[in-house]
Amino acid sequence: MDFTLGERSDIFREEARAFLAEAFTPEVKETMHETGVHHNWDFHKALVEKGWLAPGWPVEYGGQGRDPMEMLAFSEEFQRAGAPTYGVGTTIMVSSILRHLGTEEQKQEFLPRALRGEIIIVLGFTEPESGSDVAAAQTRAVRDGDEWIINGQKMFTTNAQEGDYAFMLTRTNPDVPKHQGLTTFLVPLRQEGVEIQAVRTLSGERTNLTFYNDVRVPDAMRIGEVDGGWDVMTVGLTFERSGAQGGESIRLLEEMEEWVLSAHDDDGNPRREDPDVLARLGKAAAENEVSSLMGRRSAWVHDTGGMPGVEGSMGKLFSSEALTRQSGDFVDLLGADGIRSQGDPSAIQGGAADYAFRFALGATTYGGTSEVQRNIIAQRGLGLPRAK
Amino acid sequence: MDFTLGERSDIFREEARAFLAEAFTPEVKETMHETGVHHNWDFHKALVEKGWLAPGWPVEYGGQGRDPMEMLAFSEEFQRAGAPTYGVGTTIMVSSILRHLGTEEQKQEFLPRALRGEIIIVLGFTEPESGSDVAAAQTRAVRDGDEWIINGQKMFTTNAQEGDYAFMLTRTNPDVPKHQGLTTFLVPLRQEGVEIQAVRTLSGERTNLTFYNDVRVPDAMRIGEVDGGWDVMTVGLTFERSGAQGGESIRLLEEMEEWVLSAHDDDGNPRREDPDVLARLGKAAAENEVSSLMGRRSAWVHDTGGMPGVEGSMGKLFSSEALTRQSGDFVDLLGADGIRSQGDPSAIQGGAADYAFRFALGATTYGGTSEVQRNIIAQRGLGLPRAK
Amino acid sequence: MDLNPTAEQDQLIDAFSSLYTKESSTERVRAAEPLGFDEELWDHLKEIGALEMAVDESSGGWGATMLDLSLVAEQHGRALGAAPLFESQVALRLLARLGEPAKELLRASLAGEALTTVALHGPTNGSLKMVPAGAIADRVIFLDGDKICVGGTSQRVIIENLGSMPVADVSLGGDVEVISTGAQARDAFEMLFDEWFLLLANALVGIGERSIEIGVDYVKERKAFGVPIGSFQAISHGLADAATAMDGSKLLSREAAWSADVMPERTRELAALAFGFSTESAREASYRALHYHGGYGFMLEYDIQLFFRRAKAWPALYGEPSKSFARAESERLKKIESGV
Amino acid sequence: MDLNPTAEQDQLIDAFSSLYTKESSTERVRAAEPLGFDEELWDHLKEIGALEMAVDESSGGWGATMLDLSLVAEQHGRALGAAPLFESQVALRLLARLGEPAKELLRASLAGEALTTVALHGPTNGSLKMVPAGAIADRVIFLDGDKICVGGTSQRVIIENLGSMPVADVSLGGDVEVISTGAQARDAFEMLFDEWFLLLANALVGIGERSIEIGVDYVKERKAFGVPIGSFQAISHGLADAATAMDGSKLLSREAAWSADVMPERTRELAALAFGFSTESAREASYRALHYHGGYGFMLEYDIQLFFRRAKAWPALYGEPSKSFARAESERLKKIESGV
Repeated sequence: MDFTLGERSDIFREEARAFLAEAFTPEVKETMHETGVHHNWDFHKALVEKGWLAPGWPVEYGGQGRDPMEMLAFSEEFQRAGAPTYGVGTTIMVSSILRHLGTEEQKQEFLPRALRGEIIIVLGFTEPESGSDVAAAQTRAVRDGDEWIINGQKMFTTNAQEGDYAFMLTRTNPDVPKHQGLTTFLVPLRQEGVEIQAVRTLSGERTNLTFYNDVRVPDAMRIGEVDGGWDVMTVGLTFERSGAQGGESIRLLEEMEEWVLSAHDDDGNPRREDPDVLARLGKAAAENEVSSLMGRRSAWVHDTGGMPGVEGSMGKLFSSEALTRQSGDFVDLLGADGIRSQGDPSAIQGGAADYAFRFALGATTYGGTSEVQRNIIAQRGLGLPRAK
Repeated sequence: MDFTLGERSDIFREEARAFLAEAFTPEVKETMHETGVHHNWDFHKALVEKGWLAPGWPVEYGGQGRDPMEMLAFSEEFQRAGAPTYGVGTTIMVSSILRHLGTEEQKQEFLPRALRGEIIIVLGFTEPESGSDVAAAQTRAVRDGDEWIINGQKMFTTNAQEGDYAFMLTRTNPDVPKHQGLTTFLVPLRQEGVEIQAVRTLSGERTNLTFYNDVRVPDAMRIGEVDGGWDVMTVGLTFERSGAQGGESIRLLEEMEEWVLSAHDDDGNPRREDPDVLARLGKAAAENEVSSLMGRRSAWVHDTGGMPGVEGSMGKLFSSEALTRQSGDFVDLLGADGIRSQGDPSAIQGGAADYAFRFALGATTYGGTSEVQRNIIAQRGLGLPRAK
Repeated sequence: MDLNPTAEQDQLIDAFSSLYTKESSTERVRAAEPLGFDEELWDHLKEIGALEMAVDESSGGWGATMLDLSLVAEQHGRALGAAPLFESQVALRLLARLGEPAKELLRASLAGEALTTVALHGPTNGSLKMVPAGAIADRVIFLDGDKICVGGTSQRVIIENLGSMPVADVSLGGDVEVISTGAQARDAFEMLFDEWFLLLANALVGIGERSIEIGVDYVKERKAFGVPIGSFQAISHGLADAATAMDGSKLLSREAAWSADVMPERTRELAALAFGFSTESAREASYRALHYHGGYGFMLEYDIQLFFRRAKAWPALYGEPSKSFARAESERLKKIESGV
Repeated sequence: MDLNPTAEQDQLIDAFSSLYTKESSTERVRAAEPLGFDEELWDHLKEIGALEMAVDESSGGWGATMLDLSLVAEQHGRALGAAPLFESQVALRLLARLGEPAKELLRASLAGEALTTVALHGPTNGSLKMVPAGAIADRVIFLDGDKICVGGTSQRVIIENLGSMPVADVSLGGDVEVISTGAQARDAFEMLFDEWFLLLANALVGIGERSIEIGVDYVKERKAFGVPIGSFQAISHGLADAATAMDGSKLLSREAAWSADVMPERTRELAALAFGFSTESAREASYRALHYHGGYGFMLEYDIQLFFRRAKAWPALYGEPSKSFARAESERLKKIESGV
């Protein structure tokens, strides 16, 4: 048994840290906070220069052939820093799907542009009426010669305002069971008929509601077979689970530990001498170590040729629920000061607890709710029968 | 709005307290603890002398015509004392069913004997293969002229070893939907073919597994219609929910409060000055007040002509889950001393926390598991749709 | 025992409920953010007598009971009222208790000439932190050791906060006046806490119950896998637990308020218990309801987040629930020792 | 990174697993109650080298790593082994660390002439409370201020306890001997706690995982309303959460044990974290599994209660989980301050 990630990973981690120290500038952070957009073109360009949009990809596709352990170290550092990687994340995820399921023409057209940082691809799975039940998508695509005409709405199309394409799940056959009538497309966003409406989240992030009115897409932009969209999604949803877990929690605990070292209670006693305070921070430390180990385990499963399905669900469930618990507890621990908002100059440690408390509400939902993860763990992990 | 139970209840409560101080002797407690039997004939006789087996019943049936508020005060005191009332409880519950659904002959034969304390009636609903799904009972009753022949097993037939009759749910028609083929009987226990096997619980209580092999019961002992047993059960299960809630929790907190007043931690500091200790006891106090109010509210609903269905489920769910939480927390709070068993001379406050911790495991199950209560609250209380 | 409001109490509830329906819709609550003060609502509240009701006739009011005030508080909570109702009411009652030295401030506060609030934490380094309604009040009452003082609020910093409440840090200037000292002052201020707990506890009942209603409505409508999501036990059981806790909160908070008028010897304990319990229950209820909204719960656009933020932030102005549970337990132990 | 045991580790696991299967069935565990000592099992454990493995060759053993000991501990936990394995092992390792003054006791303990255990709490009023294995040990090592002492156990009172473990309160007599003092003694004893945490944490992983297996098997078989109860989310989601936490416990407890051999600078923190986390997880796992047994979970006859009681009682010998979390956090803060 060995819990180290190996020397190559350690070296790559150091490189990632050095990069972040330089490229993830206070200005980038400030812009992220102000706009709520977790994509930054300056930062993106800096990544491109390093060849780091997809360092895990083979060199011939524009990657660096990094192994899963190196990628884990890389991803841990980016998560821990809270760097703006939503845009690159969805772009590379869709590119991975293209690499595995796209036509030769699609690969040649999109992969080099994506890897050069010229295009951003966003996700168009969720709809106003379908979230966890993603296969219930109703956005229609109707064939018209060599083209398809798309009508519908997508929800949580994060970074649509920055994006060039949306990887979109559509219904092409409403007369068959829901999983059998779906088709996926790469839909150009900068065209007539696409409307993007900003949506704000509780933690200040910007996402979008996107509308598609008679949007035309050439059949060449179809990914996978007609009515074979669910197979594409199955691959896609697997890529969605990242290895690294719990970056937000790690940052939060670092802030709290910095706070406790100099904090005093109303009677002037150092908070760090209060066993209750220590126990609450310590419990978070245990949870964070577990989240981190779960992320590493997924990477290791992947590295050894497996598919971290149940393991990925456990990591996602555990780390997001832990963040929910911890952030609520730390807001409490700070007493009346805990509710000073991130952004208010008086906020303790920049309002880290308040921010995490808000952010956690999304963490237990996106990428599959906690309830969906529990279903997966119960059925695939424990072999329990599916509910009727 | 008025939260008092009224003067009559206050007076009756005082009488109940005086009675308990006298009749619930250390010897009775000791016997209860040693045998695990929550029925005591001496105590039972003392109750009979007071006319208190069913003080809420009309005078003509042997009761005292006490109103629900008086009965609540009475039941609160008995619960709080932890008096051995399982036997009288089931006897009177079944007697209530007889009073409402029995034939005139049945009433005349059983009610006076029950109210004079001459017979104990126990419950025979649950079976080895059916618990929460009580209508799935498989114990067979087959007609044979004026008699029925019963074969099967019942589980958790508490006090069967003291009892004269079991109020039993049997299957009389296996060929119809399960709720439509049930019939209830009053089965004499002291006869050939009835076998009683003691079963011990985690908190030291004795209950029984009972076996019925070709047991004969006259048709005159049938309660309700043939195949109409579910109607009888519906009435029966409603009676099963008692008004008073949380007696065990109240006793536990009293013990913990007595403890904390003189306890010191390893460094010699009084535990009562530790805010964490105070907060944990205080939270239990809040929960106990809520349990008690929920019990009172059920009695009030009953008193004002309603049926406390959802309210009863809430009280049962809340008080049993609160006991589970509190007892686990108090065992922890006592540190290494918390695991000294009830009965060990060194145990703190007689091992109250250890006992409650074990007892709680049954509390969240008997009379309908917490899961069943949540279903009732969700569907009947909140109007949520039933799962498919 | 009678858990139904009396006819008079029903009238009172109806009157305020109508007012809140008109003047405190969630649109209005949103419009008042981030400061959290809706002056029009406040004017209506004053007009209907929300200040006068807090003190009795000898003090110029019309002497509602704590239970009456608490029933109104529940409506205020349900509507997330953006007005300094509770701080004003407890301040007025404190001033009334202090008698002569507080007479002029009581008059001015009651007349609406001075918006008077209270600080829940004593001064540290010459400053009162996180004063509720401090961002809009003219005067703030606070306890400094064993002195009850009143100060101005001109040197204040408005604090943006999770609950979008009009909170400020107030630096004390030269205009601080002592209006009571010694044991009397401490006792009077302790009672102020009891009363603030009662109002908050009942307001949290309103928040939690409304949250459950919103959540239940949502999960009955929202479908996934072909059925309303409320039919999944993963959701229905969470709501059942939350509804049970809110039901308990309501019973406990009303009993605590009732006790203030009928058996005040139990009020210190019950008020603190109710405050702690309602805080935990309302937070859980609003969290459950929000979470079951899926991604929509995380969007500013849906109302549930307003309830969720307020449920967390409002009681935090005092401190975490364990603090009030400890206060209640101290009170219980005192009684056990004195053999009451 | 490699989360699979090595071939040697697999052999070790298999060897002990076979032993426990034969010598620590739940029938045997029950037969050893209430004292909680199965002498035959203990003889087999000694025979297979469970004592020798704890210390290295220079001390007369065969020097297994902490990770090896922990993998065995997991099997011991799964089987609810009724033998003083951990106390003996950590006692031996402590004696080995202390060198010359402890040499004779180390020899005697290793040879099985003296069953030597450790006290987790220093003496109060001349008595050591709740000494694990105190009911069967000949000698007990304890820390008194900054002195490590050894005493006899003749004046002991066996304590009936929730976990049916061989625990005793031991009154110290005239035969107490000091074997180490000062900073060295304190450090050595701190390391004893680290090691006991590691073994317990991994044993709790065994208990929790076995509990889940028992629970899952039960809910797959048991039917209600015509379907296996494991198909209800009210049950399957509780088990999913518990299995997730146990999975985390296992990763964390193994990492902590691994660190002792490879990066000891992290062990104090990780051991305490693993102990606290495994305690909470194993308690929840065994509780869920027991509760989903319905009424049967409450009966002595079903095995799940054995796991439930041990999961609660075993770590309680030290104290509640918050105590070890606080210990870990102190260690973290020390490192932050020293800039490590």
